[in-house]
Amino acid sequence: MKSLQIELPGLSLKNPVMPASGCFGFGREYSQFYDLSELGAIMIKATTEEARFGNPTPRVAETNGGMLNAIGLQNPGLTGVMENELPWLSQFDVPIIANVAGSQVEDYVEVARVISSAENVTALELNISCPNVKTGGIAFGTIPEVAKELTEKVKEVSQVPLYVKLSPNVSNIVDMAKAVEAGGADGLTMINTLLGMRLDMKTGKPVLANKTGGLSGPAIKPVAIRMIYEVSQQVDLPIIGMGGIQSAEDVIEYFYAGASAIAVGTANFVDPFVCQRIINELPPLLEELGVEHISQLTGRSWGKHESSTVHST
Amino acid sequence: MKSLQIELPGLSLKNPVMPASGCFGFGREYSQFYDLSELGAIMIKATTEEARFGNPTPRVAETNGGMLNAIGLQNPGLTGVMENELPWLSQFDVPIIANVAGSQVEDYVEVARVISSAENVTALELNISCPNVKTGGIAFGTIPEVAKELTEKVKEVSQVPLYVKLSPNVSNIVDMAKAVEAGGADGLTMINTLLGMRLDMKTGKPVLANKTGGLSGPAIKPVAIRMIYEVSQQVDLPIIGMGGIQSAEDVIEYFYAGASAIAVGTANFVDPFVCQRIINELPPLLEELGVEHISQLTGRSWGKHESSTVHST
Amino acid sequence: MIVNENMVVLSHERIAENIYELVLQGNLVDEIKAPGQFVHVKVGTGIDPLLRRPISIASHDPEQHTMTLIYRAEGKGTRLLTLVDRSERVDVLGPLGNGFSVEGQRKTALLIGGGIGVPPLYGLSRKLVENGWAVKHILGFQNESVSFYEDKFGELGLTYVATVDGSLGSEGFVTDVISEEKPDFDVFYSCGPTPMLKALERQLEGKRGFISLEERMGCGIGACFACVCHKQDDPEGSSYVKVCSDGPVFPVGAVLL
Amino acid sequence: MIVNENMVVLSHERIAENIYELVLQGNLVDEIKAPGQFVHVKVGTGIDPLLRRPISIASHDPEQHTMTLIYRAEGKGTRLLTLVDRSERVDVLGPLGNGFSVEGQRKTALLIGGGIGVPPLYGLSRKLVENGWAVKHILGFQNESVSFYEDKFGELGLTYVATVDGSLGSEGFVTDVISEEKPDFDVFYSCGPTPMLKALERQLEGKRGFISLEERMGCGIGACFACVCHKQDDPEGSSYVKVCSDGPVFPVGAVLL
Ligand SMILES: Cc1cc2nc3c(=O)[nH]c(=O)nc-3n(C[C@H](O)[C@H](O)[C@H](O)COP(=O)(O)OP(=O)(O)OC[C@H]3O[C@@H](n4cnc5c(N)ncnc54)[C@H](O)[C@@H]3O)c2cc1C
Ligand SMILES: Cc1cc2nc3c(=O)[nH]c(=O)nc-3n(C[C@H](O)[C@H](O)[C@H](O)COP(=O)(O)OP(=O)(O)OC[C@H]3O[C@@H](n4cnc5c(N)ncnc54)[C@H](O)[C@@H]3O)c2cc1C
Ligand SMILES: Cc1cc2nc3c(=O)[nH]c(=O)nc-3n(C[C@H](O)[C@H](O)[C@H](O)COP(=O)(O)O)c2cc1C
Ligand SMILES: Cc1cc2nc3c(=O)[nH]c(=O)nc-3n(C[C@H](O)[C@H](O)[C@H](O)COP(=O)(O)O)c2cc1C
Ligand code: FES
Ligand code: FES
Repeated sequence: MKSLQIELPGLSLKNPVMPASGCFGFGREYSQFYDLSELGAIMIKATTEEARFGNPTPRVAETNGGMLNAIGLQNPGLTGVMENELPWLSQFDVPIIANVAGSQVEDYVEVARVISSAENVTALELNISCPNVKTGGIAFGTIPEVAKELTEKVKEVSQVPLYVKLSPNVSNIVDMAKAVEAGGADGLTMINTLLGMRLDMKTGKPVLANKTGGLSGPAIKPVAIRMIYEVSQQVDLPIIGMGGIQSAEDVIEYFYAGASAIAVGTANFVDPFVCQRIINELPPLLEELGVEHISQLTGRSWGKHESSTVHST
Repeated sequence: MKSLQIELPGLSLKNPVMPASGCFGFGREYSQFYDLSELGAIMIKATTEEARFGNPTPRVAETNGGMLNAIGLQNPGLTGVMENELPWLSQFDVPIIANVAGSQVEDYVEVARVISSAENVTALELNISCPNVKTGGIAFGTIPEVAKELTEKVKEVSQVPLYVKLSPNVSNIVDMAKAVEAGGADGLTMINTLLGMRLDMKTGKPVLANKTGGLSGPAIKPVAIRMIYEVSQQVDLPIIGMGGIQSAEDVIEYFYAGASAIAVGTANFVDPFVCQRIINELPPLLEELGVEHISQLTGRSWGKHESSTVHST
Repeated sequence: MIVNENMVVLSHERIAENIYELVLQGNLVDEIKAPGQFVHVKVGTGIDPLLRRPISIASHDPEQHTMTLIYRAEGKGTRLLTLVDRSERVDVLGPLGNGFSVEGQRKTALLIGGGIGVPPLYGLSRKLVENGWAVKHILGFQNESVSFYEDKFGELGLTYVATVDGSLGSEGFVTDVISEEKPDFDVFYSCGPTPMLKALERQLEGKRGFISLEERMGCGIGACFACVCHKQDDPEGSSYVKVCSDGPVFPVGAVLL
Repeated sequence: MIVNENMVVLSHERIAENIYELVLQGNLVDEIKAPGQFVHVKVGTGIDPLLRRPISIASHDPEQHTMTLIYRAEGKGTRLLTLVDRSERVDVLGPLGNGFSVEGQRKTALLIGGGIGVPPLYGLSRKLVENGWAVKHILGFQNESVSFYEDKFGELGLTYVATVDGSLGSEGFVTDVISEEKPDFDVFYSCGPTPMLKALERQLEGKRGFISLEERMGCGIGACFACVCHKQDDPEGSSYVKVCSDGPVFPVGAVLL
């Protein structure tokens, strides 16, 4: 589908649709449902230096139009991902975006250095915004200076373009975006989850063992759209947008806001075929809207003209 | 209903249920549906020094599980409220909480000075968090130092206890709460709306004439619960909680989180009888839960014991 | 008095492409005061969709305690509404707003409707005829497939139809019909898209008339200030009207369109 | 293979207080491999509720392509599910997880179920009998009003019932029945609340057995890490099992409860 092909730093995308990190594991489960090569890219589960078990259960709770999660970055660790997951994924013709997480700068740097050397990892997503890890995490995602330095350090060692994933739990998202741009980021992904909580009617205690969790799903879409609208006008980096996307119409709204590609998270749990469905629904919808190429829609809400991706490739 | 009576600074509440500011006008319209004296209190629409027309329309848009509004603090101005609205409200046996707004310190101070002298205004709600006014507003709601100073200045002139309404659009809600506590606030109300946006499928432009708006409704409840949970453990002020409340169960969840009373906003638009309904549903629900008084539930999520209101009266 | 009632669905039919006619029965009908009032409909019981949908009362029958709504299935809410079956119930708040004033003097009225602005004019026309008025109608639609009620209006009085593509009646807009036919009348009543109302205001300058407006709504009863319009005599100022409670019907020239 | 199908409702009945029996027909049934597997049900079409609900396959009939789900109407989703009528369709993802292993050797099995843990044991019991096993059942319920299927289990083998208030069968828990009746068996199979499973693990120490676990789920297919449990041989470590895809059935002693 020519109308969907997009070039972003490190990413030659058949289409701008990819599963969001943590909502698709390392692809194995969803490969039962459709050929992963149909996807624009895959954002794999956050990888940390050591294997992590994550938080105690319950780890998820439902909310109105959304859900809370506190998985706690469970993952097989750098070695496990390098030796088992990435090689398995290499059977598919699809670029992998590795989500890099850690508790301190050194962790991030080490994971980025190693994982960016994997042959099918064509970009990194720096997860400075996970609300579910006690240590570190939070400062990286909320203090511009700290985010900038981490970006610089990771950029130094990364062999592939670096996207930084922004947290919505900040007073000024534009400051964060500018900071990581100054730090050398090649792109942005946004938004991560909003910090939320649900309490049990009977006990009065938090439903999640971790007490608080990250809010995702349709409920947060208006916040994500607003932030992408603000950031895309202030920074010169391509944005991969996410937050509550369920349909091709949602994708179009993200492009209007200023996104150059999008990711689908929570919706995969409701409909395992959602990414494939959206990819198929986009071309007819673009025709209806009378545009030849989806990138023409990027930033339409604030009057940006034509392909937003050129400048950034 | 003894089980619902609550004493808070400036507020002797028959019950802890009140309409949230801006979602109930000045009560006239809802008085067609039930006797306003049944309410715990009424938070009236934001009042500014001069009459304001507010933003152009469209001013509201629906989102998944919520709505966006950008009314822009339309109100008849201080004189209008003092001469027409408050006298009209005095026919009801219900305490009025006046929502005070402005663009600069002087406006806030003047409105607070005058309106706090009205005989049926028993508390003020300092609106430092309206996302829909271009000037001022934002800084007051996001910079602790600025919020503290405004609180001090308003506290000086107010003849009634002062509640400060916190914005959720901040990196650290506890810092904001502590700042206004240090500034002399008698209580907190939280949360105001999350800044959001919706774009029109056909035009690609924002649905709201103001472009961005405040997100309210069930979608934001998990964020409000989390913030009240955090703040109630860190500050010694009573909290009037709000955000997506639709039922008596929601009210209980807010008390568990740490609220001492609650306000209902958006739900009034869906069901004009919602406040009355909730007030009637609470006593049987409390019996089911086996508690004599609702205040016993305040802070149960983090293990706070018994009536939270004592210390604050 | 405004009431909130779960009204019974007596019939629910598709009468044109994406256009549905919903007949509801209940005591709410007893409260209807004038044609042009509207109701606020809650679709579904949950939070999806969250807000009520404003829909005009197309006509009502006091004896049978029934009222007819005609709506276009467009977005989330109205599309869901089409799934409601006979004998099910719909949560309705109303009647809301002030309708068209139909004073007793026997005169000639010109009713001009566009698209989903047509429905309330039907109840109005019936009322006017009942009061001894002579009525003429000009109905504008996109095309034939989305047109409805031409015949019913025809039974009440002279009825012109205009469609953008000429697939029914004359090709063009209601304003074209007026320029060509130059129908004479004492008062005009109109409901339709704002651009149409603006054009009419210019074209029928000086004529007495009433127009019904649309605005995005929150509460629908005057409390939230979502649906506010400037007045023409104070275009920049702080004076205003609320479409939901002061309107939706206003004398032509009162509101800044 | 896991499929996502809009299955047809053949029947939907209330069989006890807040307990419903839902019979669905579709090709998904052809994929069922073993008793104890479950499905992930989407209630309603919108975002309210958003997530699917995991429900065990109580039994299925390959010839008729039908399966039976038995669920308790509890919260938002299951209460909404009760409103689905005959001949309507339900969005089902499944079959999910690994069920109970029922090897061919003719032995005696003890099936122990608690509350909404009872349903999957019915399909299991039928399968065991079919394979020539002798089966005994111990069913625990809060009280008589929420009990179900005692008779059906009775037709398959000796069936003890215990209720917390003694309103049906003996008063107490399933563990009390075991201590009193000391039924002998070769393998036990259990499904129910975690506290019950814990108690059984202690009481039946050393016995071969299989238990079916419950955990809050996201995806239901092994991708989101929502339903993870520690292994007993590595209680603190990073090794784990996923209830949705590695389970919900595990050999007793494998998982840290
Ligand atoms: C006083 C009044 C009378 C009306 N009478 C009729 C009628 O008789 N028949 C008819 O078909 N339509 C009528 N409308 C328009 C009708 O309210 C909208 O078409 C409908 O609300 C759209 O909802 P949706 O679920 O289809 O769209 P969605 O896109 O799901 O709506 C999203 C939100 O925007 C609001 N909205 C969208 N379009 C409009 C609009 N044009 N006007 C006001 N709010 C809108 C909705 O109410 C909802 O809150 C009337 C509107 C008003 C204000
Ligand atoms: C493998 C498995 C098999 C199950 N089989 C059955 C069955 O056969 N019959 C039956 O009645 N119940 C069964 N359950 C429990 C059933 O999933 C819950 O009762 C149901 O999800 C509650 O949804 P709700 O809408 O009633 O409650 P809500 O409060 O609306 O649920 C909110 C969220 O919490 C989740 N949740 C709540 N309680 C549970 C629970 N006990 N286990 C897992 N998730 C929960 C829901 O799935 C939803 O995501 C099973 C659970 C699992 C994990
Ligand atoms: C269960 C779950 C696990 C997640 N894990 C990660 C993660 O490991 N790394 C990350 O950057 N984001 C993670 N996220 C956030 C998503 O990638 C995404 O940013 C967010 O959910 C918003 O998109 P959505 O509304 O489509 O889910 C996770 C989200 C969910 C629901
Ligand atoms: C239409 C509308 C107007 C509002 N106006 C005000 C206002 O004038 N002052 C204020 O402090 N909050 C205002 N709010 C915020 C509400 O008081 C409340 O804090 C917020 O809506 C969350 O509660 P809810 O989810 O129950 O609506 C407004 C909200 C809405 C929806
Ligand atoms: S819709 Fe609320 S004032 Fe008109
Ligand atoms: S529910 Fe997602 S891994 Fe088990």
